[in-house]
Amino acid sequence: MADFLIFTAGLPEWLAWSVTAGVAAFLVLNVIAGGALVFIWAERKIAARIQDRLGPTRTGGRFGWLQSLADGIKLLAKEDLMPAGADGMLFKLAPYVSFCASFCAFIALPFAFDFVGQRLNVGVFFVVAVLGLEVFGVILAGYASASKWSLFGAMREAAQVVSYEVPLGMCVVVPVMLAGSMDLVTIAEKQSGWLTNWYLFHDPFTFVIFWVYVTCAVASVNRAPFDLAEAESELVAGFHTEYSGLRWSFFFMAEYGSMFLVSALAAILFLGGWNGPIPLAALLGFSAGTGDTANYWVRLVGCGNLMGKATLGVLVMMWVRWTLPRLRIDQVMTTCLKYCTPIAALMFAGVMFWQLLLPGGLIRGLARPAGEIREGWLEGPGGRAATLRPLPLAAPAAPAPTPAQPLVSKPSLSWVQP
Amino acid sequence: MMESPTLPVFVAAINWHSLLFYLFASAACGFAVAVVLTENVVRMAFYLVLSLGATAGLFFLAGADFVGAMQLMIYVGGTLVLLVFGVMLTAQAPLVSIRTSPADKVLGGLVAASLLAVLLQSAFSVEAWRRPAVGDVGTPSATPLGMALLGVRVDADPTTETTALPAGQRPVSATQAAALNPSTRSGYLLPFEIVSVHLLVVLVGAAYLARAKRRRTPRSTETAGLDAGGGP
Amino acid sequence: MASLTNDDPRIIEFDVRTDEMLVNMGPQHPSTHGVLRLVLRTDGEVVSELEPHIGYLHRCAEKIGENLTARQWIPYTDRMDYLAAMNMNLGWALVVEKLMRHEVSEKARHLRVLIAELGRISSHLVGMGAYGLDLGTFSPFLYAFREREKILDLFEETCGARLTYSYITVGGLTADLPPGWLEKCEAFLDQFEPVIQEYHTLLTTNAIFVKRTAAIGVLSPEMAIDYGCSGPVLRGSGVDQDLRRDGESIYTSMYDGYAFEVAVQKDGRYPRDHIYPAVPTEAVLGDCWHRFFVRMLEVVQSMDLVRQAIDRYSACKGSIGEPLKLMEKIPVGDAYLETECPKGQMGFYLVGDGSPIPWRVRARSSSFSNLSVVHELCRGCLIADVPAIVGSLDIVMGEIDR
Amino acid sequence: MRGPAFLEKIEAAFPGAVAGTHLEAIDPWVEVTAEKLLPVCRWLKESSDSRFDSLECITAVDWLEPDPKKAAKVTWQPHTEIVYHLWSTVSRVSLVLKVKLPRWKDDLPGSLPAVASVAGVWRTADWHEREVYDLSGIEFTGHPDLRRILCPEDWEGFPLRKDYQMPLEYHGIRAK
Repeated sequence: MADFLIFTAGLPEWLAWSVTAGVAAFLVLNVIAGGALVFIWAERKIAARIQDRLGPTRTGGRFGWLQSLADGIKLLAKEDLMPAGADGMLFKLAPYVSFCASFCAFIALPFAFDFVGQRLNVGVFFVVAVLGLEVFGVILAGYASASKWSLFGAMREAAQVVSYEVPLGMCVVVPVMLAGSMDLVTIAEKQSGWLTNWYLFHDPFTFVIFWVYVTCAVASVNRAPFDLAEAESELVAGFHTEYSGLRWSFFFMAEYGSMFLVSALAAILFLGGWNGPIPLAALLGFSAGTGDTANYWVRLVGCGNLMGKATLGVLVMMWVRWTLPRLRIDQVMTTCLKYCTPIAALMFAGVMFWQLLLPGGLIRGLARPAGEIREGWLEGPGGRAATLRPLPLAAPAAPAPTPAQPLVSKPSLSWVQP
Repeated sequence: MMESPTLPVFVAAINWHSLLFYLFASAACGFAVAVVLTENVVRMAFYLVLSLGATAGLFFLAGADFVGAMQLMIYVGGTLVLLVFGVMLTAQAPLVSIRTSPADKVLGGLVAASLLAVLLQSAFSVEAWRRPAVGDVGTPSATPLGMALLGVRVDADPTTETTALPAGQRPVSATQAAALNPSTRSGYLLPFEIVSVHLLVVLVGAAYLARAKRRRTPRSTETAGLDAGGGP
Repeated sequence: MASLTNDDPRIIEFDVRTDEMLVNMGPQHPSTHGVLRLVLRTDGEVVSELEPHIGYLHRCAEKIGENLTARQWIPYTDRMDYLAAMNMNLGWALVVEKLMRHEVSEKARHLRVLIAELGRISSHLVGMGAYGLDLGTFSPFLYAFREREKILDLFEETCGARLTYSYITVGGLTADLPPGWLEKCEAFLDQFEPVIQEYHTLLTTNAIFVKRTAAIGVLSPEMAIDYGCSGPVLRGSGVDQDLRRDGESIYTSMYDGYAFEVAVQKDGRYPRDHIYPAVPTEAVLGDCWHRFFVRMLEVVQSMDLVRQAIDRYSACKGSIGEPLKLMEKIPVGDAYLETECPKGQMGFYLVGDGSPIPWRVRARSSSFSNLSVVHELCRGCLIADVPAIVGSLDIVMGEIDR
Repeated sequence: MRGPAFLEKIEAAFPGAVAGTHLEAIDPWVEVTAEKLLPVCRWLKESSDSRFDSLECITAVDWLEPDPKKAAKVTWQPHTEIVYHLWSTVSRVSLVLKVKLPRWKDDLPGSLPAVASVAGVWRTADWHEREVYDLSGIEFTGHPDLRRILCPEDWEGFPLRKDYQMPLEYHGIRAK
């Protein structure tokens, strides 16, 4: 895009770059805003269906799909009040801190092979790091609204999110280990092909760790049984009791944004990202590499796949929210420390040994004679000549399904690469 | 869509790269100063968050994504959350604003100035840093970092001096050659490890000293005792 | 270095000085079932002291009772426990009839049983739904209200009102049942049976619900009796007392001939527990879970009573008789009677001086005594448990403040 | 209630405690002197064979005819009556105790009549006595914290007394 602007439109260099950056940011923002709009409407409809009623039907045509817009306008029109004892600056700033945290994470999130804001080599690590920042907005909101109840809400939320980052981190490491790189695009590409290539079905350990990931994700986003922070029966509305109008809607959008983010992450890490259950593109001979328009359509279908899976994840979260009662703060903590973390650690070890002993997957691994297992450990799964390989950081060179140009462009420090 | 910005050939009217650098650098330093100057404890903590966030931005600008993400996660996401926790719990009304008397300000200023002088002097005296960076950064990856952890001097260029190998053995791979070459082996790994172990010891000590000392009789019965007189 | 060891008596260990917060779960709090103010002294999340403040809904109905005749005071009894107004009317009507030694026709008695038990079902449905709300799940509340709406429709057909009925009055009932009402009532009961199972799966056996209620707010039988608790709160602690069987003769005579077991855990087993979910292992007798479960059993018990009442009512011939005249003279003397209302034993005390206007009227509220035990139950619990405990007592502020 | 038989037991246990009785009433009651109330209640709860372990209700009835015309025809003298309704969960029997008190302590309007508090015997009495104190103005000596429970803390007057006049305004709110 930038090259197009520089050479064809003849814009000066720096203007072209700023326009590209603006368009990219605008697109990512719309993913969240659009997502939030759809999910607000979906939440009302699903809650209604679960509770045997209709939900919004009149606003905007048959299924009340303009309900979110109506909410938005109502929120805009609300009086912008601030409690007396509140700390002005922090009170105003908190929702934006919370929103920008979940917004940043979308930069590194790939929607299809090349549809990614900024393709970070440490994509997963960056997303998990930024996800942890959202807690700042909540803490500041809780403190700044100068009421005991919001302080309680903020304390609970902070304790919960910070402690759930540990098992979340551990669950995220497993797909990274399987794919050999933290780059989200590589992880998703590794799972292309049939349904069985998804990491979810890679081995029993990853299957269990997927469910641990779901629990931790739901907890770190403060939804369903873990929504302690805004427990309306105890803390009125927790940290955003004193907020109303636009500021409150930013918290709301941050929540839906991170809900979508966490489900998209789950889709990429465990459910094969943009690879559909049946590899239609591969069967028809297309490839998702850069190139002519046909591949563009393949990537578009891939993007649809990912959005579908992520939306499915969000719908499950909503479904869980309207059926289960809320856990108490100490029960939330015990599930984290006594259940999620140990299980995640065990599964992590399990996957490691599985990867070590049966590197090519269950069938090929078992078929190899036991004696060979030891050398295999030395020479690496590729079976090539025994060279003292440096850290098994670089991915085992399993033949990449797409013959296109190598995924990770060669770093110029050429003498380092074996 | 957007490639990582490689250095353009000619210097454009605004070089985004340097502009962003100035932005992040000024943000980091500016908020650091704000931390010192402000009197409200909670705002102090929040400025610290912004300043460390800006340094994370600097790391990303320098192409070191891993270190930037690590800074975000460990510093901002970990340490500062605990710091804000502490500040929030204690910053009830009386303790929120901290007045520093002018004498302390002067003293603080002196100490800070001297430390700054030492830092500047040492920064400009290091030989290696004055030479332009070795080679083009290109697409950053975590591999050099891994190598550094293994003791390979990533910043020094090994091709300059290599010791003679034992006769008849040709270096099988560049890394093996690098590992053998004395000038590349020292690296910063050893001091790094020592510092982290030292830090661990300090933390354990602090935790032990600050452990909650339980009252002779547990609190709740004591307060109940107080009220039993008044209660039914 | 002996001084550094823990057992050195000289080292007085001080807790990190955390000052306790005085927090108001104020009158406008979403989970205090009306205008109840709880002042909590909390140390972090642990509640060390709790003091309820009531009186925000006090209208002094008793003073007004001294200026109205007995029948004119019926609407005031509706507004005490507005979720079970029928049972309140019944309590007041019975105490006046007791003082006047007035006998009501048998058909009216069966109709009174029928209406009172339907009122109990609707009150327990609200109790169950609101309790789900206190613990954070919203859907059971709407399921409960969907069923309650049907009962309210039935009541609307009998007396025209949906909440404050004034249907049962002194000396009988204001009107007989409209034609076709009994069939509708039976249709409601038939479709209500499977719904109860739905509530059990939604709440009673829900793992998180059990975790939030089992062994929370345990009330020992002695303390329950000592604090004058009654109804499901008392039976939840294992005390086998139900005024429909153990009460005064004028009240129990309405129920003689009806087959029903009291919903209480006797020697470890609830009546007819083969149909309903087993008691979870963590649940201790007298905790929130048991109080909730007793209410659920009572709903089923009331359904059986309603079916029997329908048969007996339709068996009686003739009319239900006229209620007493408005300006009926109240004889000199006093009378006190307690009836088994959904929330507990609601007592009315009437002192007459010969004129149609009573000399003194007193209403003893069940939730008033049930609430008085809350500061014992909430000592040392977490903040999130306070709504769970208050919800399990199922209090109504209108009845407490009168 | 086994009537006379039970009466003798109380009479035997506490000579002079019973000041009057009315066994033919719909709810037969026993009148006890104010001084002997606490020991009788403790005896009823702990040692009498049918343990009255549950205090159902405490009521204060203000016997005063406010308007003079009817006052002439009235047979009783103005006084206050406190009625205790007891219930035994063991033997499922009820009992009514009454205590007669002067309307004002030694007839000084403003000083409240006093009686011993039974909060020590039954814990439920704590709140019931606070309500009687709040609405009818009866002082319960020995009560843990005798405060108003239903009316606001700073409310003057006792609403349920027959001669109670509603204050004209309360904190700026017009009352009449």
